[in-house]
Amino acid sequence: MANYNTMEIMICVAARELEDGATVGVGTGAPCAAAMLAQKTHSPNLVIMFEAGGVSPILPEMPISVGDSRTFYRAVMASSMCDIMDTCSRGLVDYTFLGGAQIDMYGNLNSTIIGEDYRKPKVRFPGSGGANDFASFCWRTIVMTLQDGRRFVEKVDFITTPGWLAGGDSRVNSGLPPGTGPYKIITNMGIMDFEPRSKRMRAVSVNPGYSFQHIQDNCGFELLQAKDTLQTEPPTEEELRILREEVDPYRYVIGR
Amino acid sequence: MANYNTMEIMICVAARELEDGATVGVGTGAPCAAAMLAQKTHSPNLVIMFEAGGVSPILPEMPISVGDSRTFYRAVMASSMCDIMDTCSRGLVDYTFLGGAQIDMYGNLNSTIIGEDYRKPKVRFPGSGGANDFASFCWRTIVMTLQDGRRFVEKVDFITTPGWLAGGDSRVNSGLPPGTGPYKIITNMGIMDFEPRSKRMRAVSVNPGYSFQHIQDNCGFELLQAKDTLQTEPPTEEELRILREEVDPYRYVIGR
Amino acid sequence: MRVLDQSKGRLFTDPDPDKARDFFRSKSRKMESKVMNLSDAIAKYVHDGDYLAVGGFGANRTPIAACHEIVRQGRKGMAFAGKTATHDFQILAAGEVFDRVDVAYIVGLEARGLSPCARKYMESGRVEVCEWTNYGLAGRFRAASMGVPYIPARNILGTDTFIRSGAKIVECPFTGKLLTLLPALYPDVAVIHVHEADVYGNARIKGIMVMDGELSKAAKHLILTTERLISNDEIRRDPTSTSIPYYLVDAVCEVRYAAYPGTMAYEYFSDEEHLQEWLNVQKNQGEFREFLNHNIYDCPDHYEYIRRHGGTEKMNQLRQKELLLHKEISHG
Amino acid sequence: MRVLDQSKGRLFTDPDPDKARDFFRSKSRKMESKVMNLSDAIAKYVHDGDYLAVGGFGANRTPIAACHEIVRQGRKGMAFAGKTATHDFQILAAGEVFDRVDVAYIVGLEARGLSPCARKYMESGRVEVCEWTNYGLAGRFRAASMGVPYIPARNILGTDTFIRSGAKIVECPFTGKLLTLLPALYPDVAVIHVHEADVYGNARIKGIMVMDGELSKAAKHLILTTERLISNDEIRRDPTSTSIPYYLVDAVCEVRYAAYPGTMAYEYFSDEEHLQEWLNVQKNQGEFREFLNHNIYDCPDHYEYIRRHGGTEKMNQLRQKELLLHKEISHG
Repeated sequence: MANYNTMEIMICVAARELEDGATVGVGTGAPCAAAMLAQKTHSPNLVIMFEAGGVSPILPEMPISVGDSRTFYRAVMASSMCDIMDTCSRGLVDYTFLGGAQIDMYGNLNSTIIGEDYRKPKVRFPGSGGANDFASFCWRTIVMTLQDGRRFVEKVDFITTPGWLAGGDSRVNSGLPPGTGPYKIITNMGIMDFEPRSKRMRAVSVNPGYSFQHIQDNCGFELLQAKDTLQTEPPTEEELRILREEVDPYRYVIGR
Repeated sequence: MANYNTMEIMICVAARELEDGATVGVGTGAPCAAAMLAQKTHSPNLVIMFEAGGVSPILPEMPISVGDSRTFYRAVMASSMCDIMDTCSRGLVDYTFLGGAQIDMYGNLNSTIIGEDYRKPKVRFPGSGGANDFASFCWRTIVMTLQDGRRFVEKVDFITTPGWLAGGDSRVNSGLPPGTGPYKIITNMGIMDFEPRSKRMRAVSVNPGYSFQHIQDNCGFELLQAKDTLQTEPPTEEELRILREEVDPYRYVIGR
Repeated sequence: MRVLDQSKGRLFTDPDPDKARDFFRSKSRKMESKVMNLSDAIAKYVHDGDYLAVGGFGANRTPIAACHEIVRQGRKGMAFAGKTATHDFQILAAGEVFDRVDVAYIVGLEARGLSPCARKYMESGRVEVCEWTNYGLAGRFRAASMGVPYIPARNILGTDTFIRSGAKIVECPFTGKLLTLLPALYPDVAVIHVHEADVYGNARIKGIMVMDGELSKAAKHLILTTERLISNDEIRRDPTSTSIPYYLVDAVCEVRYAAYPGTMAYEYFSDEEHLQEWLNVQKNQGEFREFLNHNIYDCPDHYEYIRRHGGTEKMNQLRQKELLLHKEISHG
Repeated sequence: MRVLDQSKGRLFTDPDPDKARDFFRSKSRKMESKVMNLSDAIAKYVHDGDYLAVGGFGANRTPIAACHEIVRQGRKGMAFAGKTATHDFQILAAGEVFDRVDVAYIVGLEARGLSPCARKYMESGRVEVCEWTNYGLAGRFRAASMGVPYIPARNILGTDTFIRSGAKIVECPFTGKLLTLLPALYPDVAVIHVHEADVYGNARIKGIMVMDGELSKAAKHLILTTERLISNDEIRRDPTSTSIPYYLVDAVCEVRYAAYPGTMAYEYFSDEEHLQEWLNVQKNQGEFREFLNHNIYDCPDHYEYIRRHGGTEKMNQLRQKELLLHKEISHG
């Protein structure tokens, strides 16, 4: 079995979720690496969109910013934020990848503040950026994050970005477009989805070297477990080669 | 005194209303000729905008269409209808010139239908085009039309484009932006404005060769008369020379 | 935020963004060649009863070749977006293609006059009308392009245009002001003529966009006619110049002079004599029928139409006129 | 159309389009030279207490020179549009220029990390915050650009982001769906960095526009910094390429490398080492003060700032990197 690190397996697993011909709104870092890897493996027609306006570039290297010039290098269009987000709002964008400082059992994300006093927060994080917009509009939200009890919390301090909100039908009742919502959570230990009725987070696949219990031990709330929990296929030699040599040769994302 | 025809005096009179540095939304034909004449006489910095997207072109000849390529020939920007109309809506456009099949004493314009059965009209006209938009947003609407009792009617069959609506405060009460409204009506016989309180049409200037009574005789409703009705200055030799030689050398608008 | 006034016009399309989202979800995003001939594209994407919109403004960058083909194929019962529809409108009216029209500007050809056949059809009582304005229809496309059921505006207030529209008037919850709400318009199909496109549908428009940016996004299906195909490499060389991205596009048809007898900026000026012929011949029903046969029904395609109107030599003259070279030539 | 939910955030600007119209009515539309030096432009159009927005995205095409000048001139009590504000945000935070922020994205520099000084300032309780998203702020500028008090959207529903925003939730009168209403945001002043502008302010941006189209129209006053002045003749040669028309613009300042140490597409790539220096030096208060003196307070202008960071030679290296020439060179 190939050697790989935490970030490498997350990127490889995420890339597999992106089928050929899909559209994906991505940020920089791991999401962008996953999309690039998918393009170079099974999804040559994957369409990458950046919220600042870049559409389907031929990425010469990992962008540093969602709006840097790499994001529209030999793109089919250099557009605008309104154009990209309108396109998401119209229902043309299939996937988005997000992260966050905290996530709860319904996939709600916090990237705004830690602390109880909103006016004087203990920690101020960047805020939504385009995350709330992407998660509201794109059909399927995939979250990539490290499995950690301080990230997977019972209740996020602030819902920056909507998951399934309070579960059940609460998301669609809030007015968010029907058919959207968190789809998969990809961590270093496994893959979670959401139980269709309650919308509670559920482990569906366990990464090599981990068990369901490992995941539960690093999760601040009770996880559901799918009936037939799978073993995640480890990254293949080919995936790792492309990731290391073509996608991220300077190891900006996968680390040194 | 110079010889001139009906169209020539209307264009010359209209041109004088446009002060230097103003913005004006124009259609083709007489409005465009008036704006071009103003540019070539007293208002070199007059900014001409066409609703289809042309901004401040150097018009090589009279456009045939509001959207033809002359309307953005050596323009500072080739834009879009939303951009131009948004600019009007934001309050950046001072004047617009309009016409219509019918006009009433409050300056309401009909360019939609003649007849009582809307579903099967006696005559179908083009409709608003951009007229309703311009008249709603631009600060001052100037109407150029022939003085004719069948055009100046007690009640228009259809209010396509808002004037002062039912007079008084009815325009601003309808929600249209305060400060906008019909400003002057320029005909072959004279110039009308609107009495500030009632918003009824009022003759303020009589063209050479006509009297107030001529105007009233060719108007289907009772006209107010300003206390000191003026005599319209006839077109100067210089205005006519520029109009005939530079603005409309092929006499598309001023006729043969 | 109460609804204060209700119009009487009927909406010919559903402004529900979720129904549109369901459609767009299933629309292919693959970057694959969409090149086909125009008659196949019209056959495939323009159906009886559909809501149709075309790009351009007046007789400028208007997809005239597509309008001819729609009439030639005998489409009926369509709804049409009459957004400063001029020569396109009289062609479609001559074919009695539509029976519902959202009107901003119809039946006229701007300074050229009014179309007798279009007026007669509109005065027949056989066409259902909903009244708007140019900005009103642009706003409806814009709402659709944004994936929202409406956008607010401040036009058509106080007028019969409002009463015969499908808009609503509400009080703004932020300011208390009265606002018009323009409902989203998602056409079933739109045809836009562009200067350049690659085989996937990435397209460039030069000069004014009119409302084609909004329309290209609002339309469920989009047919492009293009003066010329260019390489994807050329598109990628200058992504700033792309006006329409490929994922909005269903068909790409290379049709040179597709806006003739109208104007295509930087390419050719309108053929004013032929447009006058169009208007004049309508005065006589028999002659008009013959004229339509000659120019549309018996004319296999746009190449033949161009050939019947002077071919390359005439197109060169119109190009000279567009580029103002005729002035230099006559002065030279 | 009832208001169903009310947020708790405060609007820092008035969304009333008629107040904005009154302002725009009096704004000059004359096409006259607006060229001035940057420090005069900031002195004239950026005042204590004003609402400020800057163009670009992250550290890309962001008017860094203007941010330095605003800090150098000691502006205070401003409101700021935190629309993926990264390096611009930490500069303005270091100067404690603002005390009210509309937040979409602040305190971070994307993949580069978080700014200690910006976080500290935001955690001090001295800055009033209203929460939005990138599209939310873009929508607010768009509403302003359209001259309407709000536009509807379907984001921020159901979240604390909504609760801490200044938006409202209503029921759509056409569809019954819940919609977010984003109130218009008219900044008192905006600064946008462009590739080319003429002396009147007709400007070209190459590559992505981000939300600068909407912002340029929403702002009451607009300062352009430009990589280079070009002739009005060149602007008129290609009106399709104009991104910002002159009548929106109050000042045109030719400032080469004005986005440094950020990226200017097609011109120069970001100076990642200097940006890391910015982040690292903030760990030590004394060093940071000295660093700010060296780079901003004691630095007369952007030319000197560029000189202190390698001057033309460094700029050439960053140009090579932007154009990916460094790869060809290293492989050559």
